[in-house]
Amino acid sequence: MGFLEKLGRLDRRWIFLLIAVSVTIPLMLQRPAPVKPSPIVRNLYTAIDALPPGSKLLLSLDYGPSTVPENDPMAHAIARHALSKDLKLYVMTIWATGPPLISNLFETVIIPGFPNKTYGEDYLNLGYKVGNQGLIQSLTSDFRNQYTQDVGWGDIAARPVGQIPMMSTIRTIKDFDFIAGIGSGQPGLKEWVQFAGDPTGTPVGGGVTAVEAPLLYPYYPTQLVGLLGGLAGAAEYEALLVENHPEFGEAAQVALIRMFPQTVAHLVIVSFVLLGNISYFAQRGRRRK
Amino acid sequence: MDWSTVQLWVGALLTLMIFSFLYKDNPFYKFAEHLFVGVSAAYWMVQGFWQQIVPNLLAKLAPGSFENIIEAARGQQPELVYIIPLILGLILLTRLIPSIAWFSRWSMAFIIGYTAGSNLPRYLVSDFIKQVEKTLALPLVATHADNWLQWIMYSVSNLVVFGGVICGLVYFYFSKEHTGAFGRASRAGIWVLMVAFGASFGYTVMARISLLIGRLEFLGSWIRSFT
Amino acid sequence: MKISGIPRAGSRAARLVAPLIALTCIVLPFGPASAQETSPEVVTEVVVPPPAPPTSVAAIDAPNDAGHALLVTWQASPDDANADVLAGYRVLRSQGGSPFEEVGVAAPGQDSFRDRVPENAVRYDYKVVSFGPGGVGESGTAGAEARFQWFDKTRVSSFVIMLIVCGAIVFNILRAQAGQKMYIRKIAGMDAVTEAVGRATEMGQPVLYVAGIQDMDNVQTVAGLTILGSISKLIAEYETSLVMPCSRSLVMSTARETVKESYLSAGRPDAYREDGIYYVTDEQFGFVAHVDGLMVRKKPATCFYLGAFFAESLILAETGNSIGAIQVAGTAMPTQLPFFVAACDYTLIGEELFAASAYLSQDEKMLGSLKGQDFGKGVAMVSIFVGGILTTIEGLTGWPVITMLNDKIHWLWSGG
Amino acid sequence: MKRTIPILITAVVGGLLIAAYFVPAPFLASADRLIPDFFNIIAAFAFVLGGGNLLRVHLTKISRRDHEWIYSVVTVAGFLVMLFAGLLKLGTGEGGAFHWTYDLADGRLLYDALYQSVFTPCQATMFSLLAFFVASASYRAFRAKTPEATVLLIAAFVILIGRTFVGGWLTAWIPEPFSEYLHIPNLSAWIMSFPNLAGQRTIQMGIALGIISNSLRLILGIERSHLGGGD
Repeated sequence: MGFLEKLGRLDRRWIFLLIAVSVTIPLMLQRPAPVKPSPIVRNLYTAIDALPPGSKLLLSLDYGPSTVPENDPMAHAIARHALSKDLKLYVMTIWATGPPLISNLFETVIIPGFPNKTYGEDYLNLGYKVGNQGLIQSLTSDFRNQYTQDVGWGDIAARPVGQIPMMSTIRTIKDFDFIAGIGSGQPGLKEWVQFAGDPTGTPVGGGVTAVEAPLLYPYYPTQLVGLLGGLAGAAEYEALLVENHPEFGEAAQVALIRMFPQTVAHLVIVSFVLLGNISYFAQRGRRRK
Repeated sequence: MDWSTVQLWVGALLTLMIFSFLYKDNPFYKFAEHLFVGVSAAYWMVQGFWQQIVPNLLAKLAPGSFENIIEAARGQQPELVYIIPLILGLILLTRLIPSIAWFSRWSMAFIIGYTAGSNLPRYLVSDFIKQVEKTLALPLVATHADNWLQWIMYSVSNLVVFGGVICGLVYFYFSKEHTGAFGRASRAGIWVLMVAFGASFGYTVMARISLLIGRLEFLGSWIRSFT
Repeated sequence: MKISGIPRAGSRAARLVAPLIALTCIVLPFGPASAQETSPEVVTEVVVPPPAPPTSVAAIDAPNDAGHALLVTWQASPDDANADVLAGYRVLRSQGGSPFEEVGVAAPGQDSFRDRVPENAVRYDYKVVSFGPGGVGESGTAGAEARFQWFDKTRVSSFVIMLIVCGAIVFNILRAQAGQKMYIRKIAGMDAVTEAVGRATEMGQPVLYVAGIQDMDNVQTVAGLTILGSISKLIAEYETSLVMPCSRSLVMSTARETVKESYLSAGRPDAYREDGIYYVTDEQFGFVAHVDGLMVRKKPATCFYLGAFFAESLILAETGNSIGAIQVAGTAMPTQLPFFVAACDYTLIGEELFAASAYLSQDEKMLGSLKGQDFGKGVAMVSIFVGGILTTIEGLTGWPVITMLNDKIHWLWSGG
Repeated sequence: MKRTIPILITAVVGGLLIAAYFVPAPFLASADRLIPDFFNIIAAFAFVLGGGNLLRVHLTKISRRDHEWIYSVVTVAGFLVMLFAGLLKLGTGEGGAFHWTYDLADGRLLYDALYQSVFTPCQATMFSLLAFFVASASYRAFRAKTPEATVLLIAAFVILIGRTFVGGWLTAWIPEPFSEYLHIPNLSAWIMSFPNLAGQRTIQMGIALGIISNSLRLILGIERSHLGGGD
């Protein structure tokens, strides 16, 4: 059996091993990758950047721990951006797995990065509510019927919405100036477009895992302002953010650093596809003889 | 050893147990799998109880009894309309009693009605009508461009979408035989679908690698904790 | 007259910078009033005139809704653009002669406000007051009653399309019922079902069926279970066994009903084993961990994945491939289709999943509804074709006739 | 009773929801608001069926001392511990007092601690297995066997390279103005925005029609295998 033929029947466990190695080694180097922002990411950045101070941004973290490596950098970058522009940040989730992500966002981004912002005046935790797209649908007619109180955070207890300054002007989803959905499946950004953006005209943008991204392109740019597709999208947003706010430093470059092993792994997979085809054509050629 | 160290160790060991499946099925994987199934099934049951049954059913029917647990129930009047889901929910449980199990179909029928009725208009508008609108608004040749190359690219891009959507729809046409010109259009439609699949594939690879990076970062923090 | 929430004279608040007030007023409507009460003696330093009031205030019932909302409109104050003088508008409401109370604040430049009211068919009166550092300007009053509308006029065009598509489906179902023969093109994946089930019988291994990981509120799950109806009949006839782990309790109970009925109609009710269809966990990856383990241990000869799938598609399909099973997949999740296409033997793409049950059962009514679906596709194709040509001509020539025609097509597909 | 009434219920509920989309009358608006709520509540009741079934399957295995019954003990133990920790909202320390008012995601609950230490790593690791499977699948399955497969392969290839900085390096030599389209990152963006869009849009439209017709069949009672037998 020739080398190429052996290659064709390679035990897939060798492939597994090679993938593990090609991610581990570059990861240990901790270097940010050079990234150039694409228009679809730039659009989202500009849209949020153009909101006047005091505008209300609804950020929904609709993902679970499994996609944290991709989704967290997006949510964190958008939250950082919003607070640095003095926007009001309303954080919620329609995934049951979301609440710990919100706490994590507060702990790792807002508290250390924005010590002069106040809970309840500048940012708010609306927590998780059951209902999937039905919940979004009901928010278009009445927000307060669903969110009768916030969730609080850490030692800050939950309060009825009537006592929260940030909630005084919120009646329906139309009262938000921007909806940013960070999602990894259903319900997610697509449902925000279908059930909130389309019926009310409120601008919707956000980020999704790379898998979901192609699904959302048809909505761009009319129904969806901009889109962060996977880790690369997050890295591009971070690049824009760091370019305009160098003071954020390394804490805001998580995705940029992860893009390096990512690239190496892509190249390894690309060479697998190439090798697979070479061995296939070689074998076919031999059979023809 | 403090609690966070325990968590880190449990997490890291379970991670390694599951990764061991890549080599082959083994007792460690079986252990992790069975533990995960049990814990996650209970996780979702608890979510259903505390996030759904308590606030959205019990607290709506008897707000007074739950105002100490659910802040929002304080001072509310009972909403008797919520007897309907209570009854439908109980009817569903008749499935446990074989002689009257057919009764549970009433609840299923309600759910199917909800599924059909809420999906129909929304898919119609967002995924059919709006997609047609966006396609028919494209001019087939660019009406303005800065230079000839841009003009060609604009026109080609629009033609690709225009032709791609029409041919793709032909592929999904069920009630006509795919032969002749119709068959050729259908074949072109498959090509367009294949490009879309390829693009999805490329994007997905990216996402999957990102997940592995996240997991390896976790194992890295575990290993660093040794020192 | 005392109006709550509005500073009476243009003096004390003026020491603050105007934009700051504007911000405070928007966030805390009652802020300036309370500031006034707590600090009564402040010396005026800058004299700013009060803003001119808005004019032509009108209230109408908000259109296309279930009532409970009124639309208050006004003509902006002449000082609207001058941020030093005008900070915004307060909208005040009164019912049946009660004192006016503030219901909302609008920013400068806005000329309408949508107010939710407690009762339909009750008259509410409104006035709009411009405010700024120099004081307030009060408009005249206007009133209206909220009503609900019998039709949401913004959705007429969607309604028309719905009538066309659903009408075509119902019409073709009726035609099929009347005996009209319906043609359906080949769906390769469904042709292979018999062979796939037969193979499981030969090898004496079970058939694995997964109806996706979504609940019954997803139409794909329902489609997956409908196909299960036909396939399980075949399984009953071939006397092989079915394993169906479910990730939702409701899916489990529906699947049991479906399969039991299929075994009954295949004449083998005694062979039906309820335990073959069981619940695992709602958790996506807990479910996958179980199904993966199941596959390598029980080695099913045939695997069906028909329903809504997410990331698990490739884990299932790759594991199935490694044990050498025949795999038939179908989903309407476009992101997962490439993996099913790559790793499975047959894949139903998108709409084919919904057509499959009609194809398998060859039920005339179901085939009729497919024909109706195709009519919808035809309408879409013609519209795209005509619209594309009209848009092109319009862009090149600008002829008004073309613009008018194009506008008509655009209205029809506006999704309104 | 067994089939007619369910078909009627489906028709009424489905009809109400469709009507509510076009007619903003108050009672329809409340139906539109309440019915999704009702679904969620009923689905929560269904957990009793699912959880009961899970327990039955594994307890049977244990009592029969089936093959590998010991793993069923693991499932049952994990299930019961998590269930009681969550339903009773037990705390991690202080003797396991009941904390009725705590949010389920509160770190002081045993439920959340188990979630963080067992659920999360298992979920994330299962998910990350995909990185390996996607590599082996590309090696084995993405081969240019047919023209269609070749098209798929090329699109995937361009996107894969285009989403990294390497794509930029490889095609940096292409001169203006061609680089605006042929530069690999730009080319991959073009594929996403045009051919991919056409493909996705077609699939979306087809699915929408499929869902419309399926829903209509359900509402009209033509598709009814989910109801089982009887009259």
